[in-house]
Amino acid sequence: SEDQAMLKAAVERCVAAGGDAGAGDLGHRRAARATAAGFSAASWARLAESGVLAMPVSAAHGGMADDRMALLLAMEAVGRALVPEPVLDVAVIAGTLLDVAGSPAQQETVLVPMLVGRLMVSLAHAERAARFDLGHVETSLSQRGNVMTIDGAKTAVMAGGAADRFIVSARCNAGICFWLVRADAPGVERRSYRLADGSVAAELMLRGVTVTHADRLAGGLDSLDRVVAVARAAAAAEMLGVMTLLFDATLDYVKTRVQFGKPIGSFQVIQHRMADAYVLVEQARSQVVRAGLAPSADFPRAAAGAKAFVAEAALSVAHTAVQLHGGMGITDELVIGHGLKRLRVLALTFGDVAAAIDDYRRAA
Amino acid sequence: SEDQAMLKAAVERCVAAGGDAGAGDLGHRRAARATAAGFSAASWARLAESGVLAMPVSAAHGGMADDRMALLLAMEAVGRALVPEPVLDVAVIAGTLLDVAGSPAQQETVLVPMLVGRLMVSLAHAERAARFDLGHVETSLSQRGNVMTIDGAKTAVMAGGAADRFIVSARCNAGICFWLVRADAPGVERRSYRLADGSVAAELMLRGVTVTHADRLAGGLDSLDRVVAVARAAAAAEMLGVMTLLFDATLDYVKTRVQFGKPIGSFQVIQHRMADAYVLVEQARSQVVRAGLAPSADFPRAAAGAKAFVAEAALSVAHTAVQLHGGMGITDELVIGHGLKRLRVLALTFGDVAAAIDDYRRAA
Amino acid sequence: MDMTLTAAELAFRDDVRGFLAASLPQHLRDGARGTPSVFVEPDIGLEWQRALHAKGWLAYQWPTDCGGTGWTPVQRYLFEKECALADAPALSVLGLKLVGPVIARFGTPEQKARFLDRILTAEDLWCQGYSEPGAGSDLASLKTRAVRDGDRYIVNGGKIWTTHAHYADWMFCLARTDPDVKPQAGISFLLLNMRQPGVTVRPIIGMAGDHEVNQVFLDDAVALVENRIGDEGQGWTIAKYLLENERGGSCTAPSLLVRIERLGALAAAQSGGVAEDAGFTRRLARLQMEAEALELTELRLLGELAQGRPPGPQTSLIKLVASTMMQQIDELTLDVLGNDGLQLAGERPLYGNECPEPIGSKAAQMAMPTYLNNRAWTIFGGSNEVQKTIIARTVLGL
Amino acid sequence: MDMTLTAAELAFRDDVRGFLAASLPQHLRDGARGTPSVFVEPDIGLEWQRALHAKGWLAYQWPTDCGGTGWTPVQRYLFEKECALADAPALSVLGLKLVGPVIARFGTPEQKARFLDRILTAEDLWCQGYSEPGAGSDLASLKTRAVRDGDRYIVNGGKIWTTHAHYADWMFCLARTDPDVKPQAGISFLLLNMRQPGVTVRPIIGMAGDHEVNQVFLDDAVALVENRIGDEGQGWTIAKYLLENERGGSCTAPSLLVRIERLGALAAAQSGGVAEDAGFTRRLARLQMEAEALELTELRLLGELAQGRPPGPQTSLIKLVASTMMQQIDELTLDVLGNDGLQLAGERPLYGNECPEPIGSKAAQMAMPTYLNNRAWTIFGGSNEVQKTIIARTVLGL
Repeated sequence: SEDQAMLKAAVERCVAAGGDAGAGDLGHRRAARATAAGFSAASWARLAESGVLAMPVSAAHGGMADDRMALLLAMEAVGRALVPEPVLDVAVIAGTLLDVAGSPAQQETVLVPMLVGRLMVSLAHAERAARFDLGHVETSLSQRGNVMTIDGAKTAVMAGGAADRFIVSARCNAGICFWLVRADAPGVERRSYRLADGSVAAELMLRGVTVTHADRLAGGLDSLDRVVAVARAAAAAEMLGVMTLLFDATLDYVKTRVQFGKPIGSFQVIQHRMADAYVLVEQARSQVVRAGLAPSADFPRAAAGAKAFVAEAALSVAHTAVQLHGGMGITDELVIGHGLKRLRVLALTFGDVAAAIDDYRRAA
Repeated sequence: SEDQAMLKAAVERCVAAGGDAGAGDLGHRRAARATAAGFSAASWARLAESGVLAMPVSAAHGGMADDRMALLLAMEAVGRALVPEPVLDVAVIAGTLLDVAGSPAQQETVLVPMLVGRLMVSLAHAERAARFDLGHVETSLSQRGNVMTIDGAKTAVMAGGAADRFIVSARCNAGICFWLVRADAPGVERRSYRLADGSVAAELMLRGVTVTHADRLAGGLDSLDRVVAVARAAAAAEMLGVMTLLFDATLDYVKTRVQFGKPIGSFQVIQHRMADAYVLVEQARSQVVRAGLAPSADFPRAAAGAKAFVAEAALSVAHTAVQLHGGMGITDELVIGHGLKRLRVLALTFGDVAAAIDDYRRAA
Repeated sequence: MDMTLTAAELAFRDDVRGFLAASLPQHLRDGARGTPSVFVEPDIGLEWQRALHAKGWLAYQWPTDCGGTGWTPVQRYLFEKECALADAPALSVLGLKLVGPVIARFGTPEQKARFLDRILTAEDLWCQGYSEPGAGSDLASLKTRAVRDGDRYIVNGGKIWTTHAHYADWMFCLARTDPDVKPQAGISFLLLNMRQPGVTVRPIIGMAGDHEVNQVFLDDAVALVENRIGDEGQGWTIAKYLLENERGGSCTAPSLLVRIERLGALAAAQSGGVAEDAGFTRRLARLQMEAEALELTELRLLGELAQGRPPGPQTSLIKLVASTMMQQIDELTLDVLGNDGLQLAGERPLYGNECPEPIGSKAAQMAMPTYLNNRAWTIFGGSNEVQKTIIARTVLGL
Repeated sequence: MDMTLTAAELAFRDDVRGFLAASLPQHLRDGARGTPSVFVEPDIGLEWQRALHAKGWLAYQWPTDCGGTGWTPVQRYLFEKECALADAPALSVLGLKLVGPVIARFGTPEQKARFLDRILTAEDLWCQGYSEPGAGSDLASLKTRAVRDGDRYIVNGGKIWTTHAHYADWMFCLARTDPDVKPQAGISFLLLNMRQPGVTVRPIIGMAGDHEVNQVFLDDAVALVENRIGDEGQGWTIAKYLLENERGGSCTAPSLLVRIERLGALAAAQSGGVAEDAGFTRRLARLQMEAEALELTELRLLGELAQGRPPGPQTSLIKLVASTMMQQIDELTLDVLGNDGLQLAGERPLYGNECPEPIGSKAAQMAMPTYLNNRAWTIFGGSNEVQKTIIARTVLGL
């Protein structure tokens, strides 16, 4: 729709203001990655001002959660610009979870500050023993008298290096619940580490971390399903953006790079390989549109399918982009390598391709 | 070795005498397939005289079972000539089973006549409910007084259309045993049907078929393992022969077929596709050699691996051959289609690719 | 994509379902399921065509002023999806989808009056004379000559891969009317009566044993000048229009999705746990994801057509994906069926009383001939290699 | 392929095992496992090279009269297999495998005396000056000029993708000594001292953050005529010999098989049942079958080498299969590791005291940088596209 087009343009302007990787300007990305947090606070503030961070949440909090297609268009723009800021991990994932499962007080004190960029929140759910089983949580809550404490270990806490708050999943009598935990709370040991895309994730050791009833999110594991669906669709859209960036860059390159006396794009093998990549881009776009159009009941399945399909298609196109760029493709100097590394991280959003395919299948 | 080269040449002469499909002469194949049996009795007799049928069995019966490489070379020649006669199903499979598990009397009255081409024997082991689980046999033997009868149903009895005797697997107290059953025995209902390669297989309904102790093979299910290994290696070798036939025919074709003013083999995409096919042929040959060289203990695993690998490689090359031959490739007029159809049948020898891979894995 | 349907579209879909339930007899459904090819034999094909013509739905790919239904792209999509679900026999594309639209677009009023209605009534069956022994993918090099002789052309040469030439009353063909200009420029689009001495048809039997295509020899065959479509030398333009039409404007995803769904059911009906094997389930899921993507890609293209844009090179993408997927489904079907999938009956047709009892299941009996015949999908109508080159040149500008 | 070993070969294998057990210290094994590339840093590489030299096993790829071991192909194969099993650091191919054999084959007695021994003693480290910014796969178009000036050449131009140029004392390079003949004919093979003002090295950082390759600027750099290998204009012939040597004559299968075996163990160590997933187990089994086939393909080729035939275009097959498989193993490793596989530490080296504590496992820490660096396998040393063209032209005659 027209609003969506305008919105996309707005997002593009906003993300471009932070250096347009799409135009091959990696300066912003490099500078952002060089920081301890792995992203630029200034750009994060700009994203907050532009309303991008609020897009995933409901209108009550200034968002447009009902217009799923708008979010996917925005995430595509985020991917196409190789935005280093944690839009997916913080705004989409933590934002949606707080929006659907947070208490009014939590939304007031945590979500709202997060949306304006004053507070960083990360979901701490994954555990190594779970692999990609979202229902497998060994971190547990124990109660002595009226003191509640959380013990356990979390891994792959995305954007966790700069988080002020964690949303920690823990097993209790009621099942699996989510708890807001301050990063500086006693008993929280954070170990930050770099991921392939230069972002900073964290592992958490939780030893007798005290929480109160006020820290508990209203919604339980079931509310995670909604988050997973939105996150997978958003990840698929961001991957689509990265994929089109790499495809276009490669198309330009093969038209200009001369070997054996002519542009390599005039070689039939290169032409057919680009045609194959083009087909993947078009098909991936259709999958993202499907996820955008799917009725709520079918959305989790559509999102799982879109994420699995786009992840495989995008990685295939990225490998083609590296190969056709030759030596330049394997350096850190082009968007190609940065895009490939970002895709690797996005492809594991709430499970790998096999996990998404199995969810897609079972939901059918 | 030199003997092996001589032997291979002998087999080639012998099979070529029945019309050399390798040279594109499908006359013999067509004529043979037109018969009710699906093969030429004259060629079968010639194969018997030349000693090809005896190759799989032990020296005691005039064979050379110890020289596995010789058998594989011969089977490669059989494949390359697209021999329509059931060398694999009768000589290799039934022959090996009778050789390793048959009683002296059975070898005298059944194996020897079979080797000289006077008697056709087929293994009736597969059952639909088993899929490819070789240990799954529902056909059962029951005993009343001293009368033993077999009841059950068999499918995919290869070359079963012309069989005079069946080797029927049946479950009894002792486990799974093999029994020699006359095709014209009361209670045996044979339904013949054509397979993709034009051969004639059969389904059997067995209703109270009477057998005696003299009909029972000495060896049980364990003796089938040896047969399976030899059959898989032999099938891999025959597939290699078919594969090289199709590859060479396609290489000739792309050098001579002119489109857009030049031989299609001068187009880079065709060149690279042929290079890919060449790699598959060379790798497939290495797998067959491995199976030939493997020490006995490792042979079942090597044979499973060779068969799985060659089956996938050969079908890939066959699809390339069809595609590059264009319209001609999908007709019944070239060796291409005949080769593809033969490969489809060979690829399921004692299980499909997945079954062979799983056996290969578990044997590791 | 029920997700996108309006109330009116849902109502239309129910109309179609109702009509199919009432007017598509079981023996036609059996005939369709017993046909290992996209081309059905006239015995079942024409009966179904007449039923659709009576309903007024036959010419849905034609402009309204030639008897078209004026359906929206979504309606065409829904119609074809419901037909696939109901096992309706495929309509012969030769007259309805290939030459019909060409006559409607380029034909004179006389030609329209002379030919179009007889296509709908099936009084005329058609075949396509494009490929020649020396000119497969390379159409521009065709050798068949048409020499002007008063109000007629004398045509010499030959055509190959001519589907259903053994049934056809007419052939639309490309012939060289001017050997002295550059290849594409000297070609004209002629309608040629098959019922004449100068035309000889030789059957070509396919790998599966089916007689579907032929070689056609033209020795002093006659085509009337009044049956030339467009001007002399305009043949190449018309041929390209026809090829893009052939590739575009109808939906391949629905039938792919139907096949994928049935393959899942077929696997569940097999012993040995193939339906639970992760190797199988993920291959099937990947096919379904790809087909669902194609469904939307096709709807996006139909949307453009609705806005009056010609099919164009985009259709190469659909041809490429659909033909590749079709073959992947065929192969996966064989893998699922195991030994039963090896059967290949020699009898034809594989429906009616002459059809032999299948081994295991009807699906098993159809799997191998379908797989073998469908190898043609990536070859005819422009091979995959040609499609990729079209995409690279015209879409990507390489 | 223990299956084919004679008693003598088994004894030799035990010798090698004994030597590795005694002379390959743990810190070198750790260094090798902590190197996400085929090129190891000199700190560990040279220590191992000296140990092998002391044992007399270093020059096993050289002719005996130049210090070669005279091993049979099977011995070379066994040696490399045992080294791979023991995590021995990879030997730098630049001196030992690339320029060494060239000097041994084409060099003058003076040149052999001057350079060969210092390669073995590691007094001289080498780099390769083939590719140029404008000439990657298309070597013949190289622009670097060498102008004769008395007993020296003045070299101007530049090279790129120059591995370990930042460590090298010498560069063997291709330069155009005659611009007036057809491209291949005007090229000479020069040895150029890196320690001179005319040579400038610019680091190029790879996707994974490793500094392995460089761009080298040559501004009036000097190469002595006495350090030209072969005649003027013979450079192309020598370059081809070197490239075929690079691709052939050593075994890639052993290290592939070691990686595949370890990947199976790694999967078994993961939670979540990936090791039992049919999708994983069959992918791994297929890789193993392919590697076992490659092992025999390599032995077949080594057998031909032993009979004195040159490596030839057959080596393109091995390069093609091995590089593709290496990348498939990298990708499957990432799939197995899940989230742990996403870590990419910025610190280098990934061994010793500066190496950060890995997340999950050491294998997980190495997986991503290895995957990223190994994308170069299908690009450098002749891209896969170039290898396929070589096979098509020279092996298949297309």
